[in-house]
Amino acid sequence: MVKVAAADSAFRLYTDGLGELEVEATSVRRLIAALEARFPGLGEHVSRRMAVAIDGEIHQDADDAPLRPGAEVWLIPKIGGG
Amino acid sequence: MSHIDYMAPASAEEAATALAAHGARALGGGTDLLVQLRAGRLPPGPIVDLKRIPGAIGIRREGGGFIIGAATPGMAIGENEALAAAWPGVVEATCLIGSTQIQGRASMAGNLCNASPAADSVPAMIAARATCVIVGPSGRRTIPVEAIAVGPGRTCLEAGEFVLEIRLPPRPPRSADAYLRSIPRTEMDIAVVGVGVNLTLDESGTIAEARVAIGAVGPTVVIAKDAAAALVGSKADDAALAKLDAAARAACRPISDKRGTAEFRTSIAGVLARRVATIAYERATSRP
Amino acid sequence: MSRNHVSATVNGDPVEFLSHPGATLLDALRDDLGLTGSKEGCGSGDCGACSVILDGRLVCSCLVLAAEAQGRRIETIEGMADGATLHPLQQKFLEHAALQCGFCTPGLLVAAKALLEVNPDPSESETRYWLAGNLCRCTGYDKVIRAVMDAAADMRQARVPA
Amino acid sequence: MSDVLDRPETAADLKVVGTRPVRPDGADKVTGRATFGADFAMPGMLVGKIKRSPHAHARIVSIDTRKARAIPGVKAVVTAADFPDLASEVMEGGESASNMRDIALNCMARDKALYDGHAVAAVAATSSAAADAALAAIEVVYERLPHVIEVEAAMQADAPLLHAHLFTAGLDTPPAKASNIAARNRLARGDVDAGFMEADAIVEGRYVTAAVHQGYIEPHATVAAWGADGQCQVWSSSQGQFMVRTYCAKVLGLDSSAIRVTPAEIGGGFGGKTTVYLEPLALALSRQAGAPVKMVMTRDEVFRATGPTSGAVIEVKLGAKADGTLTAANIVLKYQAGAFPGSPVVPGTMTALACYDVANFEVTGYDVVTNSPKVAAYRAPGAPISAFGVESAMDELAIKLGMDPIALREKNAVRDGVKAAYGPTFRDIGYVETLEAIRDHPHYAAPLGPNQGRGVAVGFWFNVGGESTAAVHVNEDGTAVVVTGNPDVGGSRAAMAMMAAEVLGLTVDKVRPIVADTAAIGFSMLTGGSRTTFATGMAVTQAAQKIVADLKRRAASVWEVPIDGVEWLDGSAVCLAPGKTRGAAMTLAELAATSAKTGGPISASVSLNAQGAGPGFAAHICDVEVDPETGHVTILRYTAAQDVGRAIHPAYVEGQIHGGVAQGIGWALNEEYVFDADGRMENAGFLDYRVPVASDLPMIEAIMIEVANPRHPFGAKGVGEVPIVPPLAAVANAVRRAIGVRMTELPLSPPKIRAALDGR
Repeated sequence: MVKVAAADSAFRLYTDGLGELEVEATSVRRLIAALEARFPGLGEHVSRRMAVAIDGEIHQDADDAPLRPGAEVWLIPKIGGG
Repeated sequence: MSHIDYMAPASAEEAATALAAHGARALGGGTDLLVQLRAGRLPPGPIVDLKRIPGAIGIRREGGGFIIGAATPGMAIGENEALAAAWPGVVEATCLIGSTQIQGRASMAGNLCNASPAADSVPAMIAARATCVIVGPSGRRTIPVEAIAVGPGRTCLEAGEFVLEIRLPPRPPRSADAYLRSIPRTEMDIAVVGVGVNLTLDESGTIAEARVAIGAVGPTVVIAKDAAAALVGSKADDAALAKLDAAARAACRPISDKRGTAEFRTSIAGVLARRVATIAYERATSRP
Repeated sequence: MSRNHVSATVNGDPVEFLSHPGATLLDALRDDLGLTGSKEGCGSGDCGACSVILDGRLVCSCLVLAAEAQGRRIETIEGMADGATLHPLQQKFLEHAALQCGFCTPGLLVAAKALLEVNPDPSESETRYWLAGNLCRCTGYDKVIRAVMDAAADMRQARVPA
Repeated sequence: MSDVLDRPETAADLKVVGTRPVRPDGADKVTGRATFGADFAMPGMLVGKIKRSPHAHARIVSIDTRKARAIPGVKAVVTAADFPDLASEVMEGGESASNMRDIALNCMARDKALYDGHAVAAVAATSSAAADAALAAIEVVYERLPHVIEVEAAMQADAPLLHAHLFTAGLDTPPAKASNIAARNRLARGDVDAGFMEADAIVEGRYVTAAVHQGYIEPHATVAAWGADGQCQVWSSSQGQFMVRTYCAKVLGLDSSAIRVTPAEIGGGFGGKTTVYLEPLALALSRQAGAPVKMVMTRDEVFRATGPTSGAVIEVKLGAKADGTLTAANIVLKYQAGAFPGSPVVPGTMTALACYDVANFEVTGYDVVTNSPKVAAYRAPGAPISAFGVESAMDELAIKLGMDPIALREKNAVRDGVKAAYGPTFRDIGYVETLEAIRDHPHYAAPLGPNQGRGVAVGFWFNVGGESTAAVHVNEDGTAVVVTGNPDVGGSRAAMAMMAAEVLGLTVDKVRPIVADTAAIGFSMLTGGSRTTFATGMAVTQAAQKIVADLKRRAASVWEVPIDGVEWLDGSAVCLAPGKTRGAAMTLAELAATSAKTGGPISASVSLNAQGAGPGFAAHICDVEVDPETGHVTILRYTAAQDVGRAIHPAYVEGQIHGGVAQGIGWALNEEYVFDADGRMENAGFLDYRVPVASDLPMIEAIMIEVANPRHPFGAKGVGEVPIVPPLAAVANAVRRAIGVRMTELPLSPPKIRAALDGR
């Protein structure tokens, strides 16, 4: 199990207002699939628009990134820059 | 900037003939003209370069005064020690026009004939009672500097006429001038307000004669007679400066635009008038 | 719509070109003479990227008509180094990391050279005001000013003519 | 990634990283030889120019190009009809999501012109004069529409609508009516009302920033050639040649393989060159004309039709206990997006409280379309704007509580283990160190004179990694070439060469770094977001490490010892294995000279998607003097401390800090877009759009704090974005302390300050 949370309001539009979830996943890819299965459209949204912060470290488009049990996973909008 | 013919006549008379052609423009330093042509603010037309006319570039003395060729760049004006000693306000105003690069080209006559109410050198020249020699198809005439601009971007020059030289009168004893402007940055801006003051003291150090000219507070440079009167008879003391401040503000008829509000321009005109008068007074007292 | 034949001296070499009506000296340098070191950042004399020295005076070449160059002496960034030997200002710009993107650099160097020709020992304030017509958006001017003053110090030491 | 170093070297081990060599492209740039966008030419090249809308908002009724086409020398005229009408498609083109339909419509208006300067047609001709004549001869019939530019006016229900089918995203219930509010986003934690109940002091303010331009000195420029076989070449100045390729392919409906983009030297970008304006038009013109087309923007066009970043309104309410502990924050951000959705309000909301550990907060952001040029990224996009509001409010709070402003920030500072306002838990951050650095700096204790004030502000940026490719080739003489796909905006070639030299054991002058075209190196995201030294540097380092592994293998085979019996030391393979070759060494040059006998050329390439860019923090001190009569602000002294991870080339890190601070000061004091009543930009030039000049600024002291980033082989963090975040408020806070009046609207131009003084 990993704890998945998002501070951004867009996430909650898919989750009936839930800001935190527990998901069984060992990688970002599986996390996205699990989110999609539970809240149709959310996995796609996360895949396209969100970065995944795993234990405080921001990953963008990193589907292979492993998730240790109990990892803190935050979904945040993708970051660009100047 | 297409369809422009260029010519560089070798005499003032040839230049006058060339400038009589429809749409012809006189080129001195070109720092306003080229920008306006490029921006399409002026219709294309023949360009008559004045710089090859004898005397168009250079400063010479005559009868105690100075004759400054129309295309003399600001940098050369700043380098002339005698001119800077006699007319520090005119020189500092001229040297404030644009960057070092602009100073390498821009002239007092160009600054004058561009007829911007914000031109830096013009209030200083008007305060100094400078005149200019105009050459045209019907000969030469000399008029005060303040007669040139008749509105923003408009001059009294007739077709074929151009300013050949600017004349500064001899500097009397106990007399000096100064110029200050307000700009948002420290350099590279057009004056939001500019004030030129020229003072002559009597032997007791009392101001006997004063002239105050304010730029960018009306369609043309404003000659603030009441402001000058506030100084006359004083030693530029606080009371006189307060009267000057109020009179300078009262003389302003500014607009609000992208460079400053009318309110700001008016209040700054008073502040600068005080500061400029103080500088001019200090300069005058240090001159025997 | 006539074209003017112009003969001038650029970096000590005689050049000739036909100036297009309305063309600026900057256009002539870049398009006719292939000297693209002078840059156009604004075309209105406000950025200094096109700085050249014209008969000893620092000017914006975007505000000079090409036709005006007839018989004049022009110095550009391309003439600043002596063959493969960089001018002390160029060397100091490199040592001080006084450039980031490098676009304003030729204009700044030409302007700084003109400064040191008239003032071999400029103060920081004099340097800043002299170079106020050369916009740089990358460096905040800090290292540029240091490089110019350091080059001036070295040149005074070595008595290198600017 | 098995052969990859994943721990930072300790500083003592490093021979090249951390030194200040002359940059490899330096000589070309000080002699005028470097080729920027407008310096490139091709035989037979035409001049391309753009006709732009003079109206802020207008329906395009018709465009008649017949007269223009008839002008001698005119070879091509294009309008939106010459481009595919794209469907809405959000894609990851460069870095963050972009809607390709919007990018295409921004390049060339279709149906409606949405801002003054919006392109409506383009021409190519044999001369500039013919192109000008053609522009004048194109007849466009407009039906003018009411326009709206100010952000709060655009949010009103009765505001003129830019897009009839734009419905606010992010609302709890989908809206029934179209609006200029493209999206609302919200970050929240805890119980804000309860937090304010706990507070002993509350400050509230409404802050306003003006739209400002990135202000790069080099105008956009490109040369495009469409070959008779459909193969296209583009030379252009941008922050990413692959971005240009992707966007051109999409806008023109081409295969990426049909387009080869060669990056010119880039004369500044700061985020403003992360999209396309000219390249698709030049390609379309070239296709029609059958000749190469060069397009170079004028400065007027740069201001009217590219950049800027958002003008914004920031509402801030902060609550704190008497000891300074923040209890609650409520922040509303309203950002102009320009003509199409996509302001940087999302990063604005995420960064607003990133420096603070606060239990209860709500940050709401609105992305609002307006009749002004579509905003482009600008250095830490969105962050300086929200920081201006929050850091001004923090200063007010410090005054209200009678606390030192640095102490107030230290009291509430995020540290390792603290959950960021935007979610994740911070680690390996150096924020408190930056606060300590300015607190203990002599600047902070230096006396101030009359009319002088000292301001403090802090800032944050995430920094990003992303996709990069690098190749390292060892030459036959033992020197090396480093190839990357990232344009060098501020000296990154030097950093790339240094990292490769460090790993290979070469001196930096033996490594030549090259920025390659899109056909010569693998995909790389654009140079932006402070990612190049981090992400592309990681690729370079890993490629060099692959080379070292290969060299060790080759040496081992020569010595006939196991690979683990060979070490790489100072540019040589050294045999540590027992036997007669023990202690033998082979230099890189020796190995290179005999490479044919050991397997052929020595070369390695690494493509990666770098993760774990460490966030950046900065703390700034600014001293000002205000002329109480004229309202002029003089910046007297400036000190900027920043956590940089590890400075690869410290001089260029300092340069990034200097440049960001200078841009922030310009934003604070004088820069702004000014529109007239018709919505036309009034100050589209460097005369009246006032970027700082040399005489406006003091020396800027840059203090580099090095808290290494464990995810980068040398500990680097991005450094370019953060320094622009604090200055807006640092200047405003200094002005507040100088004059006793809180200035809430940027820029702090003399008329505004004088008016505030008059009202004091």
